[in-house]
Amino acid sequence: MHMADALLSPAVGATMWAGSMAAIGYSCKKLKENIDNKTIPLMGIMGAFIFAAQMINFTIPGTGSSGHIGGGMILTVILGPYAAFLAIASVLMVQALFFADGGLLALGCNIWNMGIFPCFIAYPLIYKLIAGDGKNARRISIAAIVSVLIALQLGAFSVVLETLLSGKSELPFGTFVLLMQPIHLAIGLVEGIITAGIISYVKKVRPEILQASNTLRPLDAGISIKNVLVVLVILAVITGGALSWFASTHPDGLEWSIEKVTGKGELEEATQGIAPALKDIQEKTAFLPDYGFKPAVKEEPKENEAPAWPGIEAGTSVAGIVGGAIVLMFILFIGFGIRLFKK
Amino acid sequence: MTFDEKYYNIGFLDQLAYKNTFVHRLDPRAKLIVTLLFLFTVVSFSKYEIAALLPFFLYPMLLMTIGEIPFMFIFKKVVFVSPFAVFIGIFNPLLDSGQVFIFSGLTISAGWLSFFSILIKFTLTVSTALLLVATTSFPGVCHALRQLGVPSLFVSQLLFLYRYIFVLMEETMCIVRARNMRSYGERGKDIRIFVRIVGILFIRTVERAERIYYAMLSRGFQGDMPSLKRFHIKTGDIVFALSVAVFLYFFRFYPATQILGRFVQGVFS
Amino acid sequence: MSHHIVEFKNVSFLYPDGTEALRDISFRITHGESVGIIGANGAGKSTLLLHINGYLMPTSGTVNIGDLYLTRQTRQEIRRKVGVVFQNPDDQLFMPTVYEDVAFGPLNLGMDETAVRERVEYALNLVSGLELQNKPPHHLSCGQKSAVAIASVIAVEPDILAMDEPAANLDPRSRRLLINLLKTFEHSKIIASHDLDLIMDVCHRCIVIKEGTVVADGPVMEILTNKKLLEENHLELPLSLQRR
Amino acid sequence: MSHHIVEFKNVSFLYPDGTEALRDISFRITHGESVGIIGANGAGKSTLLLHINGYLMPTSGTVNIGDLYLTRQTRQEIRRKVGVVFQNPDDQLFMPTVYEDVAFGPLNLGMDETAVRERVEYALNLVSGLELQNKPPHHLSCGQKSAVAIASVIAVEPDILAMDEPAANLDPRSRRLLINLLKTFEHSKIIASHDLDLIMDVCHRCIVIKEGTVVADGPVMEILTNKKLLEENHLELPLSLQRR
Ligand SMILES: Nc1ncnc2c1ncn2[C@@H]1O[C@H](COP(=O)(O)OP(=O)(O)OP(=O)(O)O)[C@@H](O)[C@H]1O
Ligand SMILES: Nc1ncnc2c1ncn2[C@@H]1O[C@H](COP(=O)(O)OP(=O)(O)OP(=O)(O)O)[C@@H](O)[C@H]1O
Ligand SMILES: [Mg+2]
Ligand SMILES: [Mg+2]
Repeated sequence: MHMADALLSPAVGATMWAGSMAAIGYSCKKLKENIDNKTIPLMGIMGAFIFAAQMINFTIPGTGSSGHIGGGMILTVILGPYAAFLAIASVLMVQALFFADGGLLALGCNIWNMGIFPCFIAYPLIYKLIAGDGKNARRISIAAIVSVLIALQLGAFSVVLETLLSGKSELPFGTFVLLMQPIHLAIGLVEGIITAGIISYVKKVRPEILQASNTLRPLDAGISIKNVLVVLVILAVITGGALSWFASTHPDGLEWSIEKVTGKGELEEATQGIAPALKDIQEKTAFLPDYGFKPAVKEEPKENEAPAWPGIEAGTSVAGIVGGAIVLMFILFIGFGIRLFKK
Repeated sequence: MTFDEKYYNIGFLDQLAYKNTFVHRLDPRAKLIVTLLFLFTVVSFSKYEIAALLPFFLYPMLLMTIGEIPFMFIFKKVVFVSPFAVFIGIFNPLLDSGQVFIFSGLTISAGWLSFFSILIKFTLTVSTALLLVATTSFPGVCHALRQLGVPSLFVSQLLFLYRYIFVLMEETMCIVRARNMRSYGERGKDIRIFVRIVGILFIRTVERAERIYYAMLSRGFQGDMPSLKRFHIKTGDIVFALSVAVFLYFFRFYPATQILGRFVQGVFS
Repeated sequence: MSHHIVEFKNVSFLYPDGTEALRDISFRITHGESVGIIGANGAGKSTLLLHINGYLMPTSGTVNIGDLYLTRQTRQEIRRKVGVVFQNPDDQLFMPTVYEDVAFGPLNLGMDETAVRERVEYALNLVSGLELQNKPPHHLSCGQKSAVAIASVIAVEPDILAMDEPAANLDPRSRRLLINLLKTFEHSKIIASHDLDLIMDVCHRCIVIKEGTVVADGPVMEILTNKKLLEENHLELPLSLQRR
Repeated sequence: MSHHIVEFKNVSFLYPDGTEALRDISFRITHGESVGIIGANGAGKSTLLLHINGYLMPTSGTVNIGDLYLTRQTRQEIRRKVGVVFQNPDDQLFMPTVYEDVAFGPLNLGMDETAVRERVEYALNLVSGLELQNKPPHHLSCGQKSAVAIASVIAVEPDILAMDEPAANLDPRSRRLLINLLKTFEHSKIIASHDLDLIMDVCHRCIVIKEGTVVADGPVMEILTNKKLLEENHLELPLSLQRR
């Protein structure tokens, strides 16, 4: 479910970075308020644990294919939302750097999608609600499964939104949602069952670990549902506001400035290309009309779009190919040159 | 990839970071900022752009050669993580069928253009991110983050994460080996055993965290991780950062590839 | 009985990160032999053991177990013939109870419940661990864990037993029990250890490894009394041969 | 010099799950002594060491380090006096590079950067690990890790050094180097180990623990040659005293 740099526009990337960084800062501040000195090493090492656990594969029942876990919910249940959020953010960062999972720019999105939802939404709003005081094993299992499911659904939906807002992919909103949500329903079910299994195992073998996280750390108790909702609403407003500002004034983030410099704007035609009849629907359904989410409705024959594509004239593209080839050869040449020179 | 392969892979990348070349010696802050700038510049190109992206390969290429990072290693990693981008991108040619003339007789659909653009951006961003750790080391990146104002609590636990990834992965690798050895095929890999293994790992991790905490206490830990001021910005770092910035600016706003192409065409016709 | 043979021919192994852990290793262990593998830290002992049951595949050279060449196709079969006990028993006991852990291998071999029960009881009995069967592994002492780890490997009735540092962290009594246990097995045995006294007690033959190559191979007493050879390999005389 | 004294008086300790790990333990170690703690697996050695610098607080009884009684208030101070090296060096090297790790203690003592550098270099030099300083711990060998772990404790200049199983997993040469290193310290030393030969080489006095109580306490040679006592405690003669 990792978002990738290449699918992102700078605007979306930057906004999500800002949002995630703010959440990290806020969590650090909250954690500092009543920190137990043990927490710092514990967070780091738990992060490493999740990282290692994600690398073990298992056979998904009924399918024969193999999967691995995300582990966000386990961390949250053990460490409490703030510490867990930081640990998840760290894991994602290590993955971005060492495995290039997603990438650095998409890191903001990934932290948001896989950290915020389990820690600050699914945990306080769902897990805590269902699990109650954490004494009833059955309730804990149900809580784990449901909360993981919901966190993953939200995360997947968020990926869809980010991708579409970035406008690099042509996938229509509806199709994309239909692709992502059911897949993550299945993933979430498996992950939820695993999470429940691990929590109940820990509860059986070392109950004091779970108790510690239930009672000793006031962090869990400290999160009130009201606060969560307020923060969420604020964040949503800020994010939405920032995104729509970017999207409306700057067709593709920095692109507006290119238009000025090079004079080749490229996006107007996207809106023109869609038949006027559809334009109406589109303006009603898409919240960022400028971006022209291509509606899933496809009665419109494709040929209509073709002439509306004046983007690159023939001469330019040939020059591009020739120039590109030369540039690449030049770069390769430099690479080999330095290598030879060094030997 | 099997567990072993993943483990060795990350270990290798980590080893590279401890080389001693010009690139490795640059200040981590400079490299981090430059990398972020680079990424922003690359993704800021329009979705149909291809030619103008190509000059940007110069930056990873230089890092790789001067930093003595094996090309094939980075290349393989890039290929390995590509599926998601390819999966999403491949819909472009199917859905965006506007035609683009290349030259007379040859047209391709705009979707293909944007698909290739995604692939190029993907290669550029992923390889640069990998090269950042490969030439800076993870602790280096962490220290840079701290100096750039990321809360030290976050950075401290990030450093713990880095330190114990290798320890825990090795431990996990042993358990996975033990499982696989007595599994005789797929039988032993079902989900219940997975849950058990993760459960055991979890408990051992908590116990380990406890021991580590003891070790920290025994050396006077009182809640704040001490940090050494290790990096001083040198002229070399500033020159590096500025020249990359100029490079990025130039190729971002000046269609150099097109112009070069036109020029060459002109010479030949 | 050619099927109990372990033969390495010019085996080299590179870890993907470039570490050359084995270089051109050749040796042949025949049926019923018990062989000690010794060498400095990082000499390649553990890496070698991981080849014996195909966990790692040689980068070049061939490994021959019984009548099978080690390939991706044969390695499942080879794993049935070779049981490997790792250094840390904690890494090996991952099922909820001792019984289930020992039964894990036989069950995966597709045996039925009664046959499995027999196997488990036989194996646990051998290490005198029958009364532990319902305990969860994390409540066992170090020595008991080692014993169970061995039982869980014996339960699949391997023809060849390979062990990596079997006595680390055991108190002297448990170590002695382990030595006696090992002596009673009639399997082919390959034991990697820094505990030269244990090697001397259990093995008849000894292979010295240095930086991934075999530097000596011969009767255990000959090698473990060769002071010069030992010192070159970061080893020293077995403590019981060091007179005070 | 009363400040190097370690005194346990009727110390008992119960783990939260009810395990009675120490029962009524009393002993007194004076300045400059080097004491071995031996006993079966699970006898309570590690638990005892954890009391010496106050990670665990006795359930009843008193622990006296130098002129301080161990309480929640004094334990920070006591930790400066007592350096503990645990069994697994990986649990102790928690910083990203060797240098930072060894500097961790001195920095926490509030020393300035130049003084810290001096300390670190002194300590690393002592264990001949100076050239490792920029490496991350996971690139070190077993023996190197042990050495650095010791350096990081020495850098705080403790009056008393306590070690739990310092030589496990080391090859004989690294073990020998460690023994020589330990012999050169003039600190008070307390070493818990199953390696009786190491205890015999390094310590002058030996305390035998059984099920959480002291069953013998005396000169090392007296205890380590008392076959009956040793056997009752799951131990045996040091290997170098076992003639073949
Ligand atoms: N996962 C790994 N990745 C890269 N190199 C490795 C890995 N495991 C071991 N090595 C290297 O391979 C060499 C052989 O290691 P191996 O573990 O086989 O040694 P060993 O003889 O078992 O040592 P020890 O006595 O410490 O157990 C060493 O140089 C080691 O650093
Ligand atoms: N965290 C814990 N909770 C409960 N019981 C424990 C805990 N740690 C140790 N014990 C028990 O306390 C007793 C003493 O354990 P300890 O670790 O001190 O033994 P030891 O002498 O160090 O053994 P070894 O030689 O195996 O290291 C044992 O019975 C052990 O099972
Ligand atoms: Mg080994
Ligand atoms: Mg112990």
